[in-house]
Amino acid sequence: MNGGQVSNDIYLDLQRQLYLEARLLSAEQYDDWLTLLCDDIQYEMEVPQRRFREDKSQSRAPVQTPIFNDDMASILMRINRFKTGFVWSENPINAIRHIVSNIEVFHTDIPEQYLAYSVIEVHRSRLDSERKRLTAGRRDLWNKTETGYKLLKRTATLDDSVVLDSNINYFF
Amino acid sequence: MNGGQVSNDIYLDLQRQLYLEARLLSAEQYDDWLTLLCDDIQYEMEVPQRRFREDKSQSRAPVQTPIFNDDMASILMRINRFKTGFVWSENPINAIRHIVSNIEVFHTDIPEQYLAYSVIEVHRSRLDSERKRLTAGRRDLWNKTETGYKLLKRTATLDDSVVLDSNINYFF
Amino acid sequence: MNGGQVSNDIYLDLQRQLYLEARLLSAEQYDDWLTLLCDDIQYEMEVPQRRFREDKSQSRAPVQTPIFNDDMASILMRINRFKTGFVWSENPINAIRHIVSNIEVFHTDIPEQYLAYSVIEVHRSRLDSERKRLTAGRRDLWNKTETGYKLLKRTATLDDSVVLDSNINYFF
Amino acid sequence: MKQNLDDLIDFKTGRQKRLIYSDPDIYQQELKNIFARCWLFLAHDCQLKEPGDFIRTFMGEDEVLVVRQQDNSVKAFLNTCTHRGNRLCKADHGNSKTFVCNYHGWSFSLDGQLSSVPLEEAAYHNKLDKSKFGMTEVAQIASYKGLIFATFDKSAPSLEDYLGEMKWYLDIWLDAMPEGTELIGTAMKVELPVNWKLAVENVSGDGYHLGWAHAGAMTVTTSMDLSGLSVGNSDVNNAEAVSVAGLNGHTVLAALDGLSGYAFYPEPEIAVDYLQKNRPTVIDRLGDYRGENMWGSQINLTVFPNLQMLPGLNWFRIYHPKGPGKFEMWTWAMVDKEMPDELKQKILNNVSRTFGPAGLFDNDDGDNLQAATEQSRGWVSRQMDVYTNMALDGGHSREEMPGVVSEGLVCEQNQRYVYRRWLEMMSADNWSDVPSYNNLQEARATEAK
Amino acid sequence: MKQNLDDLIDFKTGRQKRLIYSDPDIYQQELKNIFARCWLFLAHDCQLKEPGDFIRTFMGEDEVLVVRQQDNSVKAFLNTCTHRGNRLCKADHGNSKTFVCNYHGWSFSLDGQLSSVPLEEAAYHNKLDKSKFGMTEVAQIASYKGLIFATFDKSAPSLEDYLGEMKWYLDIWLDAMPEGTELIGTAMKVELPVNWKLAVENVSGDGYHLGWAHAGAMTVTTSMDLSGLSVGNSDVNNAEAVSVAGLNGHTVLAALDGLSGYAFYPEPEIAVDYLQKNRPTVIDRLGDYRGENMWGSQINLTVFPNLQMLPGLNWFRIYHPKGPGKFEMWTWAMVDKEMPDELKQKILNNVSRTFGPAGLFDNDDGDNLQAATEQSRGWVSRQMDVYTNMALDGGHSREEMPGVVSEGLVCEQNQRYVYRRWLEMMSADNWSDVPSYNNLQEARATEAK
Amino acid sequence: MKQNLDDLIDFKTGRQKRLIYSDPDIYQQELKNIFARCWLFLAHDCQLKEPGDFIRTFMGEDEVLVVRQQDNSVKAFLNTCTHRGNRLCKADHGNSKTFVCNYHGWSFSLDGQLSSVPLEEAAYHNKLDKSKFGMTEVAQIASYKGLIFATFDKSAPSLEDYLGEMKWYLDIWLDAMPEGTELIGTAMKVELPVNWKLAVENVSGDGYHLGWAHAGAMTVTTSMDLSGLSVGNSDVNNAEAVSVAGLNGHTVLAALDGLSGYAFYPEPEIAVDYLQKNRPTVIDRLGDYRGENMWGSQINLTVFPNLQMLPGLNWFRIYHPKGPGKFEMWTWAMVDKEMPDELKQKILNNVSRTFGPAGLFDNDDGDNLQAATEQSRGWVSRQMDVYTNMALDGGHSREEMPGVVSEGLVCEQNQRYVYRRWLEMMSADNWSDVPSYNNLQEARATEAK
Ligand code: FES
Ligand code: FES
Ligand code: FES
Ligand SMILES: [Fe+3]
Ligand SMILES: [Fe+3]
Ligand SMILES: [Fe+3]
Repeated sequence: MNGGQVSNDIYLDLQRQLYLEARLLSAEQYDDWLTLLCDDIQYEMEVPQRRFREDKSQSRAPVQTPIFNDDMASILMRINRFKTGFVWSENPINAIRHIVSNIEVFHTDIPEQYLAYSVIEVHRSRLDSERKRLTAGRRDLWNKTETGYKLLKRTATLDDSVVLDSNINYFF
Repeated sequence: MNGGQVSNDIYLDLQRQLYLEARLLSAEQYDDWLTLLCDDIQYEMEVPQRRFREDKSQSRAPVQTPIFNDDMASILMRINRFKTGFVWSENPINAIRHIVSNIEVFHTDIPEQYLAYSVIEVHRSRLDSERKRLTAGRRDLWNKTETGYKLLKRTATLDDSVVLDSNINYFF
Repeated sequence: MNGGQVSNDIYLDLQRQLYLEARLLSAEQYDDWLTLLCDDIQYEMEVPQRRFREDKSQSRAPVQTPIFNDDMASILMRINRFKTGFVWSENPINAIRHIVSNIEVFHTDIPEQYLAYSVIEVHRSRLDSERKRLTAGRRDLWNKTETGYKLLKRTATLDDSVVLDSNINYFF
Repeated sequence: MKQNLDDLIDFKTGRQKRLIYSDPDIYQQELKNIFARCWLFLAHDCQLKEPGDFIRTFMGEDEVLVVRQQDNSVKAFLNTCTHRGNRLCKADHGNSKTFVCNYHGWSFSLDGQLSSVPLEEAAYHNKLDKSKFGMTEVAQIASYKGLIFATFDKSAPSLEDYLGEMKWYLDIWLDAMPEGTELIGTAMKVELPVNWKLAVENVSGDGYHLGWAHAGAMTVTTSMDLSGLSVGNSDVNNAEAVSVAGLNGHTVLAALDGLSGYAFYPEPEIAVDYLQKNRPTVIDRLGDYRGENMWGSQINLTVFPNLQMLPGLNWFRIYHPKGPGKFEMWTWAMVDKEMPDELKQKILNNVSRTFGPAGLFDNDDGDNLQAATEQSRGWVSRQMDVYTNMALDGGHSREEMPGVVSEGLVCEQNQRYVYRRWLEMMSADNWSDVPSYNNLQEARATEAK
Repeated sequence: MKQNLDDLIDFKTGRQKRLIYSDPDIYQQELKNIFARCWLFLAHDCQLKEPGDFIRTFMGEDEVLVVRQQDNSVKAFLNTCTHRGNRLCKADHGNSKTFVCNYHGWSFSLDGQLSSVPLEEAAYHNKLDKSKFGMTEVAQIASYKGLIFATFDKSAPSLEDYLGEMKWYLDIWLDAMPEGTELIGTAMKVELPVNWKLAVENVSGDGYHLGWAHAGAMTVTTSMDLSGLSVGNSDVNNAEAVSVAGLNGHTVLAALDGLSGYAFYPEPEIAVDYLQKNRPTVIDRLGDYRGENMWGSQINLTVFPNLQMLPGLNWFRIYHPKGPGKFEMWTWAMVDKEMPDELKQKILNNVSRTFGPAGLFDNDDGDNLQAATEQSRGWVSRQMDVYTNMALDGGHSREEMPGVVSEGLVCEQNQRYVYRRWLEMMSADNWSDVPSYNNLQEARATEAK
Repeated sequence: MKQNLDDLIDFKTGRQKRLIYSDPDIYQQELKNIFARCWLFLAHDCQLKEPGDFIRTFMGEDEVLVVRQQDNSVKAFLNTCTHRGNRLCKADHGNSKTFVCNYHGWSFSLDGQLSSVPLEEAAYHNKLDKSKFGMTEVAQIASYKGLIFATFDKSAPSLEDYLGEMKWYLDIWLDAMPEGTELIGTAMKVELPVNWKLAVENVSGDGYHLGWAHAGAMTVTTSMDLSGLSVGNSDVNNAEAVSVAGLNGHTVLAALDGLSGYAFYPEPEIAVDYLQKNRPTVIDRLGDYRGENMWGSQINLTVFPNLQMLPGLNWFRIYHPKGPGKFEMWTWAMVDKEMPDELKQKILNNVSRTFGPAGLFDNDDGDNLQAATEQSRGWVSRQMDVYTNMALDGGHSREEMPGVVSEGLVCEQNQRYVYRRWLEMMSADNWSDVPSYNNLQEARATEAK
């Protein structure tokens, strides 16, 4: 899948793209964010499992449980929920910061489709002195189109077998 | 204000500049840091407010309270305080780390003036096992001069309606 | 030692190199990581000391205590310990994330040898809801070779006079 | 303590004193009188398929290892070594031949026996009586139609008696289809800064919050009517639903339409097909009433103190207390084994999307429950009361179903009974002091003759 | 508890036992005997301009909502729903027509009445007596010249009596100019790992630390003399300043030069102009002594237990305890309404720059107060004493001002009186056991006739 | 409390009740009866070379400053100002002429006297009796062959008596070479979420865990035999090693081969050379038995309650409790002064590599000890027991060495004696109730005559 290093130009294009995306998400500019997604987006995060290294068997977990297993329809459902104005837990805003680092970009087998690795930390300031932080790795596929780079697939790996926030009212 | 993407060269110039600046601040090399500032620098951070989204009225907060509202004179006042050697709380040093990420750079209406977004986390190791971390977004204006890029204006947004450290004896 | 800014190409080469290295370390791909090291690698981290600024005397600490003071032999010793399969504390895996930022690269006096600064945060998800995070600055020397960039020397500065994790079963 | 306990709860007026959500001594007594005494859910049969399969879980704050035995029975042990007390198993689930302690290598067989001890001869001079150092087993373990429970109390009533009439309702999910149920995927685990009772009361009887707290989620997910509950709590139809309590602290919320379980599926079609296709079978097994009116309906089942399951929405959840103001919540998707894979996958996705860590519904509840916990702490606040005093006039027995029944999903009867049971357990010195409410069942049984 | 309480504080020698800064039981009794009994500052009139304007704040650890009423009066309520105890309002300040609970949608009008309940008929069968479920109001609320206070104790004396002779000093700021004062900007909030009393004693009487702890800040900010206080604590001139206590636990530090309030402004000119221009007005209102000697001076005003204000430096601060070793500190800039905008902005900047989260002075205090808190915890350390035994020979009455007066800003008299009041409150079973020190005031009043 | 204390520990069967690792009241009594009563290690002579050299450390949770005096004696003080209780010195170590408090500038001389007070005349009117406000000194301080100890208890026996027969073993390191020992480098400090006793018992007597818990580290480091201990705990040779206890709670583990101290050095050659070259000297000083059999062997020395040193592996460690479930562990490399620099550097590296924050061995222990701490908290778990019941038949006196001696490194005798001492200290109202075990020593002394 990893088809080698991309040119500096493409590498920097995607650095900027991922930082832009983070800023849009932190600002809850969801309509702008949607313009960065392919219509057939796959947006995925699975529940991490704490299992022995030698435990290769899937027999006890044939199915993976998703935290996110979204397509455009379900992403829109999440965004439309925010737009109802009925999501009391996000009013006032819980100041949120999407912190992106460790960006790598590689060619894939498909021309103008790029594999991008990154690490994301989401920091939230909740009521009074409560703070929350979740850390995840991301593996993206980005397509280059006439209207810019679009996210085709994101597989995020959360580093938490127990999630330490009472909601994930945001995207990674 | 945002006049579009800058060239890779300028983008990388400012990446390096912001990382250099962070390293100088972490090392308390304030005299070197001052050489990166315009004489008419505006250095600003406001107290965040936790208000309802629908509350657009300013009538109850006509004035914004600054955490920083500094010009060169007041920045020098802060630095000169450190230089007195009387700031007992910073002796021994509280090992500090300025962690910068999410750098974006755009043209502005003014030639050779650039808009730079970034995220900064300040991590401090205080006495024994006490640790502190503050997270903020930054919106900078940098001027390109014969003597390199100089910071004209910084507007930092702290993600804390309650500040979780007993002092901010440093710059963001 | 700092011989000035490198070209954008070299700067980006080393950005990618450090991010790649971080991903390999987080994935425990130690054999791959070893291919990024010079045979005469020096890998160092010292115990931080909390001393008064004016205390320049070495007379009370003539010797620095290392947390890491490794050469290739001792690095291999650490990796071979993991490979024994007897390191119970790392089975199941403590999901780990090496988060790298603030990358700067400079020429040195030696051609094709580069000085790279960076900041690293290591985030670990331990059992159930336990999380750990250590923050350090790094000062690297990288050699450019026919087989890519190789790490010659790393000096990491941990920001903790008291280490807040019960083990450091990983590399910075 | 009994005396001041009585003043904490008033069953008749539906009053509770807030300090039950924050007081550390009350919490310690909960660990002793409730979590170390009641039957607690451990695992679903399907999680332990083969001998050696294990799950690491909790009973109260005590960490427990549940293990499938060679003879296919299941045993549960404190997950700690009897030598120096190390944790024995650090994996959340898996399969093992033995449990070997990381500290000195004591090895325990699947049945908890101490099977081998390093240097037994050289160091222990063969004087260690290994039979005395097996893993510490729970006092009783039993299972009901796929659900494995255990208790730390030898004197606890049988699981059958503990569940009592609640079994009649559990069967609507556990025994509706011939092959029964299974959990799919793995647990979604979330830590919440909330007192455990506030989460339990919510699911046990609080249909009232649905239209308001979840107004946003309902707006984007609802595909059909659920007993008239409407966005903004502007309307409800209590006629076609019931709240049931008086079942040894267990409770039920149930719509009676046989369909609304899939109300929050944007595209419920394939689930509805499944219901139609299989309803005859279910009627055969459960009779007309449960088969027609209840199977397929939105139902909230609460097994006191900390297990809750929602057929229809198809989630299955347990709460592990971690202090007066903290718990861990584990949620699974549970399905009928016979369901087609496509439906199972759809259900798994929907459970995650509605009640997982990023679930559209669950993400509405956390802040409310956390705030209620926080507002029970201040010196004045902790003296204050809270109320579940809706429809105090309700609560009768009905021919067609066991227990004390009130009309509708929006009715706080169930919470009152949960707190009455809480008080009974907290006040009792032992199980013989704890009243049982299975007589109704016996009565009905007698009539039946 | 009284007995061992007495041994915690020795007024005569100025001794305090360290465990008052760390002991959890003592802290709980502080919440009960001090914070649930005293008049506590809630808000400044100017923060609640229009009906519906509200502020979310704390009384002790209890969360309170302060609301401007339709009739322009102000009410304060526990910020919690009377149904299931959810937090009612999550915004720090704003304007609302009603307060609607996020959990089930109960709606409370500005006056705290439960105005509407979703499904009142369908679910409550109209049997809920809404009049009994209004928000819980504080026991008493009153305001003094723009400052709104409340107490949880019905039997507390009136605010006027509670403030007593302190009013004579408060007026130097609150009543100096015809239009009075206003807060500008919003609160700067900082959480400190410190026992609240250590912060209060510092501002109440500790002029002594200024020249040493703040040597760095003074060096770069000082533009004129403040009663001879010099960098490095090398000198002081106590003649032209006073420490005043004996005012029901309230205290005052005051320079008498009518100018030094702006000593820590690098460019005080425009402030000084303002003083000169308006001094005649102030003399008219407050008389010669306060107008000439005190208005414009650096003054520290402490209203027991947790409100402090510094005319001149112009900051206004309250401390909210969060445990024996933690509090939240809220700081505002307070100004005279008549001040020109340029001066107001200058003051706001200077307050932030000196006593805000990144304030040059405040950033010197945190570590000292935190360390004193930490050094009261060890088993040996907590048995140790600390002392405020400076100028034990001071403290007389003066013709020109009320209270017990000692010379100078550097004099620990005030701290001793704060701790005496603390002991009186902690030892009293109710307000009738708490001594009042307003007799001096009455005496003077009688003479006046 | 005594009564229920007795049931916590059973010396005969080697049983301990788990709540001693989690109960907060027991922990508070440990601070009082053990850490505020026993002799605790403060510093090594070499850390305080010149007058004014200081170390900041802890006795229990109390923070202490250890200072080299002008007359080269050493004093130790609570690291807190006698005025308002501020921390006096914030550096971990260094050299000072005086200790000046950051809060108000009180200045203390090296001997703890309050030497100067700012504004003593202007503010204190020269009425402050400075002689009464010196730093608070420990009750007793003494040193043994380079190790400085102190106690908060005036009535504690002398350090010599406290160490008693343990001195015979300490001398194997401290007095083997003419110039004695020194610490090199600075402390490696790690905070662990562990009860302090679990760490102490481990090093005091737990040779058993070595072959299993450290199997990975042993595999990659071992260069020679250590009394037959093998990876995987598959074998041991107890003949050539001893466990020694009964020494006022102090314990010893010792191989008797004179070499195995360097077993975990991949390249021990230069260490071995050093041993050979200097053994004659050591035999002169310590006699044949200690010189031949013990010097150079792997030895674990534990001085009750919290000091441990391992000649050979050459590390030196103290534990500072921070609560029932937390401590800070400080580790140094200790060497003979006469060692060649190359060997010293090699030792420093190896100590760091094996027992530092990233140490191959230490990194195996943390999780086990943390887990044992956690598994003592649940309501059921805390009632459970743990056992050190290996070789209960051992324990005799031997001609060649003092104390109660059992065969081998793998033998839990020492832990049983540590817990017996713990119980003796916890049960005693004062030192006169604490039994001493130095009679054996006196006996031998008498014979000698
Ligand atoms: S603690 Fe388990 S083998 Fe020793
Ligand atoms: S808790 Fe507020 S409406 Fe129910
Ligand atoms: S507290 Fe040390 S001088 Fe005042
Ligand atoms: Fe809900
Ligand atoms: Fe101050
Ligand atoms: Fe070990």
